[in-house]
Amino acid sequence: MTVEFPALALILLFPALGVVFSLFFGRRFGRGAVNLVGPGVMFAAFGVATWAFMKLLGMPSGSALAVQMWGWIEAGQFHVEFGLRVDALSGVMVMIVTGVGALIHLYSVGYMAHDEDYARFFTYMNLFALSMLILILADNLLMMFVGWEGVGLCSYLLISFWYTNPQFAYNGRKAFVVNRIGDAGFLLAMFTIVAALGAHGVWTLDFVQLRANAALIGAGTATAIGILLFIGATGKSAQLPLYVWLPDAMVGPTPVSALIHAATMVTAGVYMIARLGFLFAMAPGALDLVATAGAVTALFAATIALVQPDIKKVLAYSTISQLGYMFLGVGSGAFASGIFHVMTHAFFKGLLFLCAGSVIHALGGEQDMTKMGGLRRKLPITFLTMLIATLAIAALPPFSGFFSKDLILEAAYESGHFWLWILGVITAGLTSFYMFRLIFMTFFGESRVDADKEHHIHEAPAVMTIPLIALAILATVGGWVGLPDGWLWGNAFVRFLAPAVGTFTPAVEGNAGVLSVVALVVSGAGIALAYFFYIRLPGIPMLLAWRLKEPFNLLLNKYYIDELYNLVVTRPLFWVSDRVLNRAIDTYVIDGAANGAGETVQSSAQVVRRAETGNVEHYVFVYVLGALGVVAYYLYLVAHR
Amino acid sequence: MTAELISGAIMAILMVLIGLNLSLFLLYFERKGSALIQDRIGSNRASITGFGKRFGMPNLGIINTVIADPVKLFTKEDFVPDGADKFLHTLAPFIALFPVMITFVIIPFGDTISIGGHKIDLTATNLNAGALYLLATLGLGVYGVALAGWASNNRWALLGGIRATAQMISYELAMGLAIVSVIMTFGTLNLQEIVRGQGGVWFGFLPRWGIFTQPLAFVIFLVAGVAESKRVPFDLPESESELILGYFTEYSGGKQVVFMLTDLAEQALIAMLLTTFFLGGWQIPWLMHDGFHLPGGAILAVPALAVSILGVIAFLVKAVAVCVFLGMVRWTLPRFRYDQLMRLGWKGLVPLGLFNVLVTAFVIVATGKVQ
Amino acid sequence: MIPLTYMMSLSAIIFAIGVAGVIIRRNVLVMFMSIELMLNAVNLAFIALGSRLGSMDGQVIVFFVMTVAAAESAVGLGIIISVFRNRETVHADELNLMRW
Amino acid sequence: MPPFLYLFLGALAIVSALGVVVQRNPIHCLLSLISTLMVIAILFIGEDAVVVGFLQIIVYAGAIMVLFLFVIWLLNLQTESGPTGHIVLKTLGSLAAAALAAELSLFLAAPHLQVKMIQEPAGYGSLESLAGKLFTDYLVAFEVTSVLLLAAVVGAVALARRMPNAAGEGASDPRAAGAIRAAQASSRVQG
Repeated sequence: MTVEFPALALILLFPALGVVFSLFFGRRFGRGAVNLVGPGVMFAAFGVATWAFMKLLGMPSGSALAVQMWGWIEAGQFHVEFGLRVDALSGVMVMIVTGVGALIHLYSVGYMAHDEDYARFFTYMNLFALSMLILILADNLLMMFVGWEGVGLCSYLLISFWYTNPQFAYNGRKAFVVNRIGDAGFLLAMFTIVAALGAHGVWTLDFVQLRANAALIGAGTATAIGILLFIGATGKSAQLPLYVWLPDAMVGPTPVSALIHAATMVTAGVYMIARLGFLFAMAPGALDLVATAGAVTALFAATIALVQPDIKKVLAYSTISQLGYMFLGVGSGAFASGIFHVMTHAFFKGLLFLCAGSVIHALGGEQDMTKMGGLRRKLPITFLTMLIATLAIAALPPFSGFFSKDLILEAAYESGHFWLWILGVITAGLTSFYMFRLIFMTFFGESRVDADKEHHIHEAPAVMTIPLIALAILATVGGWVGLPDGWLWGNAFVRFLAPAVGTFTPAVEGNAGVLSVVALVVSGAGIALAYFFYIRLPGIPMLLAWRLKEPFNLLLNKYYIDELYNLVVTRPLFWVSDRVLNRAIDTYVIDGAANGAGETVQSSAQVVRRAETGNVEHYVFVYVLGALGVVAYYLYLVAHR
Repeated sequence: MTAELISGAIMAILMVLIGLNLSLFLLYFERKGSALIQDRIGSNRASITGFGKRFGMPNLGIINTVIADPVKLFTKEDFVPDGADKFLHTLAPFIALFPVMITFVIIPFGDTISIGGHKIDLTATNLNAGALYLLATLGLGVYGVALAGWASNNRWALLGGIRATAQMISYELAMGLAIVSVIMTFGTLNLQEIVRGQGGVWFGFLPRWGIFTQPLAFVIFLVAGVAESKRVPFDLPESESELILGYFTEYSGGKQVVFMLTDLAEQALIAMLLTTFFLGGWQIPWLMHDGFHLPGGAILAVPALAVSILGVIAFLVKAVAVCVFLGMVRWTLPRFRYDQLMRLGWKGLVPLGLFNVLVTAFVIVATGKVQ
Repeated sequence: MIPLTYMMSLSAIIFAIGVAGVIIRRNVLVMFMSIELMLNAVNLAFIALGSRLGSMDGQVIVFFVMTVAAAESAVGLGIIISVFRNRETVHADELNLMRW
Repeated sequence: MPPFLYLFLGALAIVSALGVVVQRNPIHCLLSLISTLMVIAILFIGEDAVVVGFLQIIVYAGAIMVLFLFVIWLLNLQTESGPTGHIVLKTLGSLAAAALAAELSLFLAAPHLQVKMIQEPAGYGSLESLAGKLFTDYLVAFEVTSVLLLAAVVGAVALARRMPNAAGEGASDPRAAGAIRAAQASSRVQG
């Protein structure tokens, strides 16, 4: 059942107000006001979201809150409402976005304390929150697409926030362009859906009705739609082959990386696939594609993350790999598990980025891990929270990551993708390795910090540490809502989500205990290896790097993927547009047409201009003749009837 | 139908006569009143017999002004300067006089009286669009002076004509605005209705005259009216010291009489309009159809016919009083400079008038009197 | 009431006279007057038809025509003045700068 | 309106309209135009368009024509010689105009144009009815018109202002003529 709940509009209204305020009055009212309003609206939105979520919990399973704001598009039978809808799925997402978003906004107050452009920053941040919330709350695909584009825009704006640096601006453009490719897929998918349903006289993009009429779509069409949607998702969620923008996106301010490129936006793809799960359920081919892409991406990114020296780069690749996990989860048909990992990941990855930010903040912008070390005494809170987050991402019980990742791997196995499960397990090991490598290189050992930076290393202010602590708690307990079945309350999360995204039906029976133990062991092995490498025998990494030079460089240079794309896509594109379009078509065809038209007009004008005697009498005379003609015609008409 | 026509014609003639007589009174006041104000004796030579003084016959100057002046002027040569546009030169005075004369007919000078069963409205033409008619005729008043100035092929005359035209048009605007606000207050264009609307009292004693409902409009109308009739302090068009006699420099004889008559008649007209719009026309304070309702609450009955007649008398008295006032103004104030005149008109009266209209509109809407 | 045809014919004739005026006269100002003539002819037609059809719209349109005519003559005469100031003439056949 | 009156007025209108065209002296043309306008105004009133008729007198005769008068004075236009230049064209043109008049009357006399009379509602042509239309159906147009008038005032001022040039002539009289008249006309209409 669906209940009218107008308060949902407030969730959008508050960030919108924040945008307006920061945009138009931010400078005038000064930093204090902006620092108050920017996070304030997010907390307000979080409050409303909590209210709605509680109401939702109170209602019987499978029910939803909704509000129709206004009719948006009316074209024949096809019409789109501008409506919001909160069911279990979007409820969870909304809680994540507003909650984590609010914390990160609060953190930003401290992080951007020394930046001149605070007003612009919070404008973009609130705008992003607004778009993301639209994306989540949308009750139809088109509106979701609006949010989809909005978050893309904000991501671009925020990546190139420090636009004075051309490299940063370039990275922003790169992210935008790559996202466009995915968006094209999304759009095509939408068109296909409309066409496919329209053929049966159903003109709608509304999720509920889509679900109701999904049966009308043939399997083949469904597969096509699924693949297109998947392309869209890869663009937004940085999966192979469209992941290249995410690592470069790290040039943005760290809170941005935490909010957009870890916690919320990049999970939009997962959310979208889960939201349209009923379509994918009809297209197993597409699902397999998703799962495979997810697993491969996970492993691929994890390997790159092994050797990266830049702390944020490591986290970026780890994000990609974790997203791969989520795709693996939803690809295996366990949408709830995917979303579960989205949630836990939002907690611990957001936390990781914030900690990294606090480290960078403390070191005055230093991001190279080889220039860190021994910070655990200087930054105790950061160290502790980051350790918790690392344990969570390394999927050690009882931290949140364990439960979600476990579910995913289990689903991957039980859905019959044995090899993908293997990949997932290996990735788990790699994950714990590179994460602890990060921890050890940053916080343990002797300090390698530049002398000039040494002195002003300081723990971040409270406004930054409070979010860290809050997220740390969440990263710890966040997973407990989804305990393995049979334990205390069992997997409440999946049960809660089941009506919205359907339940996972195993294809092959697997022993959950064994699977999780295997994964656990591998993770532990990773940690041990890391400890061995970076605490016990710090020489070994160099040795390995020297011995296995080629693989090492391969990893260091991220498999030369950027160069590959540059060679395969960018160069030819430039060549075509320069040689063919510019020099040939533009010069001869278009200019020719334009000039030709001009010359034609001119030459004909040479003839016609004789009529312009510049003498009023002539003009009037001609006009009178014309009038005569007209009236004569009417007289003729009158006469002949 | 015919009866109405006849009565209308009669009353029209009556009205015109009233106007002319007022003009004559003004002429007289020009002479003796000015003398009185300026402590002169004034014109006192001519009298009926010619030896008035000797027989100690009272001589109020009536004779000179009402008879001797016109006779003198009419007997002068009717001179048309060389190179003048003869036709227009002759036509101009009458073009000037015509609108004034035809304006008299819409002025109500009394309440309806019933004679032998006929109910007769004591106004020549009970025009529903009376105020518009008034504005139209006022607008036409320009042409006489303009053409006079142009047709008599004389620089001073032309200058006077231009001045007169600009002045009259500018002040017509202010006057129109004042009239508009009056119309808005009484909710009708019909002058008779406007006068009726001014009957009755407020708080038991204050008569509902326009001067009390629209004081600002009254002031504007007064000033603009004086300017309309081109009298001191607005007599720039005929200021002797600068332009010999303004637009009728080149006029003599009968035509000059016509022009003078026009001026006086205009003044009389302004007086009557002031009376009609702001001084309650033929209304007498506290006098209802059945008699006086004094503030105390006492009532002394008056027969209906007597009421009507009293009304007519009241109208005439008020008109004469206003005429006297205008004359006194004329002999009291110095003359404006032309730019001062224009500034007063465009920067003073017009904005004031607009403001007044605005306020009136607000009040009307606020009091919900809008239909 | 006067037959409609008469009114219309009257307005047609006045209109034609205005047209002729614009063609014949060389004085821009008089041309302008002729244009006003045409406007009034059309107004007459509007009023006549309106009263025949018992609708006020004709009168409203006439009202607007008057307003526009006021604006138009204000601006037009301003133009004439400035033209005269530059070219020392108001004769249309001497004002043919706008030719090829 | 009795027929004889119509005939008289119509003849008067045509004669004075011709006067506009044929007279040599601009002032005389102007006077003929004014008389045409007055006659047409009377015809309006005869057609029960009382308010519009008076407005015609107030606005056209009272304001716009004075504006013309002023311009004629300002340019000091004299009696002009007979029609010169493009004589052929002009004769042809007047012939064409005559033909146009004939055609129009023929066309308008055509039976199909005989609209069936609709009885005028009570208060037809009164200020109330006009204002009712103006402030309900035509409100937007009305407001736009006021903007137009404002623009006209500004335009007239801008056009007629004499730029303070090397000769050092002041900018007084033409502006006075242009601006004051324009403002006059416009406020007249609105008032």
